[in-house]
Amino acid sequence: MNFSWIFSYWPLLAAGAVQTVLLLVISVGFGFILAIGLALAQVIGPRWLKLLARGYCTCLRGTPLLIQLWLLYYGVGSLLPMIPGLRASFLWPILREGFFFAAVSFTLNYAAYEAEVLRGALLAVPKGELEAGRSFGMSSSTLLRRIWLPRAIRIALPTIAGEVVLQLKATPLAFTVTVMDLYAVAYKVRQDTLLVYEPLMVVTVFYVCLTLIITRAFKIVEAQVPVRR
Amino acid sequence: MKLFSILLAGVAFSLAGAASAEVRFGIMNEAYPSFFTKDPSGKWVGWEIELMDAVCAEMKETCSIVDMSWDGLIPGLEAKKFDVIWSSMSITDERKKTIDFTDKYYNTPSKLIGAKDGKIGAAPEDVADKTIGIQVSTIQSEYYKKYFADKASEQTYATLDEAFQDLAAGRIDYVFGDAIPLAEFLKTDFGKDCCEDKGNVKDDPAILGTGIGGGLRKDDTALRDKLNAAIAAVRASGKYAEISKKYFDFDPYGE
Amino acid sequence: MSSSQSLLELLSPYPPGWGGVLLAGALSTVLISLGAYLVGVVIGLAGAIGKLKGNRPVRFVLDLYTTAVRAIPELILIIGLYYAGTDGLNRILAALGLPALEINGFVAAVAVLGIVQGAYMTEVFRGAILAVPVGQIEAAAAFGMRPRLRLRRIVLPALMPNALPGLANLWMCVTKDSALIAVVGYQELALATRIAAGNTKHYFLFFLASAALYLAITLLSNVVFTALENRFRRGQPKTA
Amino acid sequence: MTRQAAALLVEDVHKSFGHHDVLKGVSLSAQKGDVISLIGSSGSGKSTFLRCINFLEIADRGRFVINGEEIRMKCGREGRAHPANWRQIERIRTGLAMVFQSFNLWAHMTVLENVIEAPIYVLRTSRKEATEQAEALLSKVGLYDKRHAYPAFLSGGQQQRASIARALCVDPAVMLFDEPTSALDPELVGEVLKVIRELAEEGRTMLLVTHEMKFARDVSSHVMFLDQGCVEEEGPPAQVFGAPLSARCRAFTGALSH
Repeated sequence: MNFSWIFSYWPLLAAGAVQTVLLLVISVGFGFILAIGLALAQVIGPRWLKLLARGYCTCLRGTPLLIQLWLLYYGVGSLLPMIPGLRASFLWPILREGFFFAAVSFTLNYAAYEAEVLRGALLAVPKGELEAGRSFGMSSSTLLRRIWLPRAIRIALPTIAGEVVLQLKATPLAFTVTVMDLYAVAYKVRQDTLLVYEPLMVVTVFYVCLTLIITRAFKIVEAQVPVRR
Repeated sequence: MKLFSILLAGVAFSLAGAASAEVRFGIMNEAYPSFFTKDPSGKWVGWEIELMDAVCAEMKETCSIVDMSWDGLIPGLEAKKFDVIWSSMSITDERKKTIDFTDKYYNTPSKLIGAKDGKIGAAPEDVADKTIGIQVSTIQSEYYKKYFADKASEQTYATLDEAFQDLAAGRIDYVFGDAIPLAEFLKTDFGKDCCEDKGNVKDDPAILGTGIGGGLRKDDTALRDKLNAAIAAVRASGKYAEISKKYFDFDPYGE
Repeated sequence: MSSSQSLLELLSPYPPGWGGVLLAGALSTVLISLGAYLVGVVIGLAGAIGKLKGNRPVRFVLDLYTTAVRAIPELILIIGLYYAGTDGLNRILAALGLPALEINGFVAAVAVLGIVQGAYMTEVFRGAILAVPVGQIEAAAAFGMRPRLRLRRIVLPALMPNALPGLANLWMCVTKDSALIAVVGYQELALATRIAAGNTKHYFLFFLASAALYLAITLLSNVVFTALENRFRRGQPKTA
Repeated sequence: MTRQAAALLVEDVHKSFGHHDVLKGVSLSAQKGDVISLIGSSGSGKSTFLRCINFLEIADRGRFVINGEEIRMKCGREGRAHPANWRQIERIRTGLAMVFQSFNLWAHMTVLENVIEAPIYVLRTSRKEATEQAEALLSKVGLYDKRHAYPAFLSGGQQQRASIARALCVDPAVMLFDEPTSALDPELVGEVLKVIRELAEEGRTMLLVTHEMKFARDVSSHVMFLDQGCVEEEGPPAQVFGAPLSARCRAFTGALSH
């Protein structure tokens, strides 16, 4: 076992860790917002919207994230230069980055999984509680905002915690599209030093720690909004 | 429990089979045009494959191909999944710490290609503030560290093919790599439209000069000697030139 | 590659079309998934019984196993197990004076994914066994059934309705996780796609085609699992 | 009166859960054809006693002779007894078919499959023979037309009758009934008691834990009243229900028969 490389690579490792966390936060954050829309569309939307949302979830849950990522980065990315003027525009510095594509595809994928969780949770909210809200004269949107959605999120919290951990575990895929996340740094170290196991071990420790932090954080949040099950 | 372990061992052996006597060549499992690529019927074709066949014929050995990801080649060799890395791998001092090499069987200068803008040049000042795509763990990666690192930024790729893809998409400004595959790319429809040759970089024999050879386990000296003899014989017999003519209009052996 | 080549020709199942490569890749994805799934079921059942009935060291090892697998990214597990696994096995064999084994990519892929599946299956089966009414197992004991017979005739069939949703989910996971095997270089659907796309430069087309193939596998599996669930739930009244 | 060898002889059974002594030396002997009812308030230990006879609970101490065969016990840790040979227990269990309070029919099998399961897989009867026997028994308990239904689709009374048929199908020397009607709705109790009464009249040897006092008085040849883990009173039903010697028994039977 040889860990001396850590001394020369630690700035890269730190930068990689930041990228990993950033990818996680962005995809979970935006994905969650998108998921609320998708879940609501499936539960209370008109028929065509229901079908659309369900189709979206089926497609994204039915194909590997890796393929979605490649489709977006190499597939769509290869079509982008055909749009005239795009390369000169202010958007290009973002659009040329693998990070952008990774963040987008992780967000879209996370939203599909999270929407399924939220859909179940929305349906699991006892009808009586909603009727109670209505009986106090709440409008549909107030009811949704004040009672239905918060209640559903509380029901779904333990599952969401699991989904976030799964999402963290999916982030290393970003390295296949040139994102220098933590795993990519380990990969680079492995290429440079030809050490197979040590870099993997170091980043593994990081992922395990992050998993523990996430589960702990969710435990704390869950404890603050007790749900009787 | 005992029955279970016997069964398990049986399954492991029947599926895996003991190591056989043939010489197994490890090749990267993705396209590296002109040198090796898989055709739609699943057959390996290319200059390096034909050379391998010629060398095997010379050694009077039966040879087989094991394909593996680029970064899995050295671990795969160590884990005895195959016996020789035959995958356009440059002979470097860093790699020599872990594995052994045959004599070189080809060598190419290193060059830069980039988007068409009419500015030709491959000196450090030409690439200032640009992004250069480089295949991970190559001699170019070492060269970059020494000459370009303080001026340009680097984007690493697992395969050159991905780098070409991003160059065509405009995500990077240059690709830095072995001259032959880069020139091949510029010949495709794809490369013709977007990119052009920016020229060879200034040579640094300490980094670039050692050429490409077959990678071997350090203790496998018998195979190394046999391969070296076979490579020399293939060159001497004119077979080498014959194969090269099919693919290139120059001699890839270099100096 | 000439650009005049129509997209349909590129997808044709016969060379020089790449459709055959994709289909072969899809077949090997399904085979790897099936193999890994079966390995996972065996590990999962053994693990669940170990967790419920085993002594303290057994339970500790199993807890460590399931926790580690669930906390470490699949990609790292697969790469780590792939290299460390074969390396370690050969070192053990060498220590025992046996010749080195050449583990082919298929076996390695199945083993690696199977170990990952096994951890999740352990939890699924543990929960499902706990959900079998104790009385039904007790009744089997009262009729003189030996533990192994009880497991085979009563516990396993009775836990299936509880385990099936989890098992179906894991099957969907393994078909998609098998795409990660591409990173260590076994040619299944994802890698076949990359090779086809790399050779033809039609990235969008081939990734879309391969996404369609994965989706087809998923949808077909859904049908199979729905049928299975109906079969195993035939003893249960339908609730809304 | 010439008495044959006892079908079931149990002596001095002790059982405790933690520090709580549930059984403090209970004995019982049943001749062939006896119907013995165990009565007593909840927590008196009667169900535990029944479960100890089938070794679903392991008694801490006690001697068990079933059909003339003595169960070999060995002394384990903390002075508790353990069966020396589980194979022997498994063999003997088939002679002691049990009917549970909550039926415990196997939910993944039809009624018929439930009944033929033990004959086929434990007694190694042929499937054909077991099926014929099972169909006869199901007709007897009035469930022949429900034989291909799954338990969850049956009423409680039907399930309990199915579980009685299941117990009968191993042709047991002694049948153990653990509160067979306690989990049933009142209107379904009658159909189950009717089946048990028929069995008693056929001369089956039975051990019956029950709260149905009137039924116990009618069918039993012998009644045992358990209280706090001891046999407080036992004897012919006329004595236990009509003129009990113990005050507790009097209070109990009095309280329940009105």
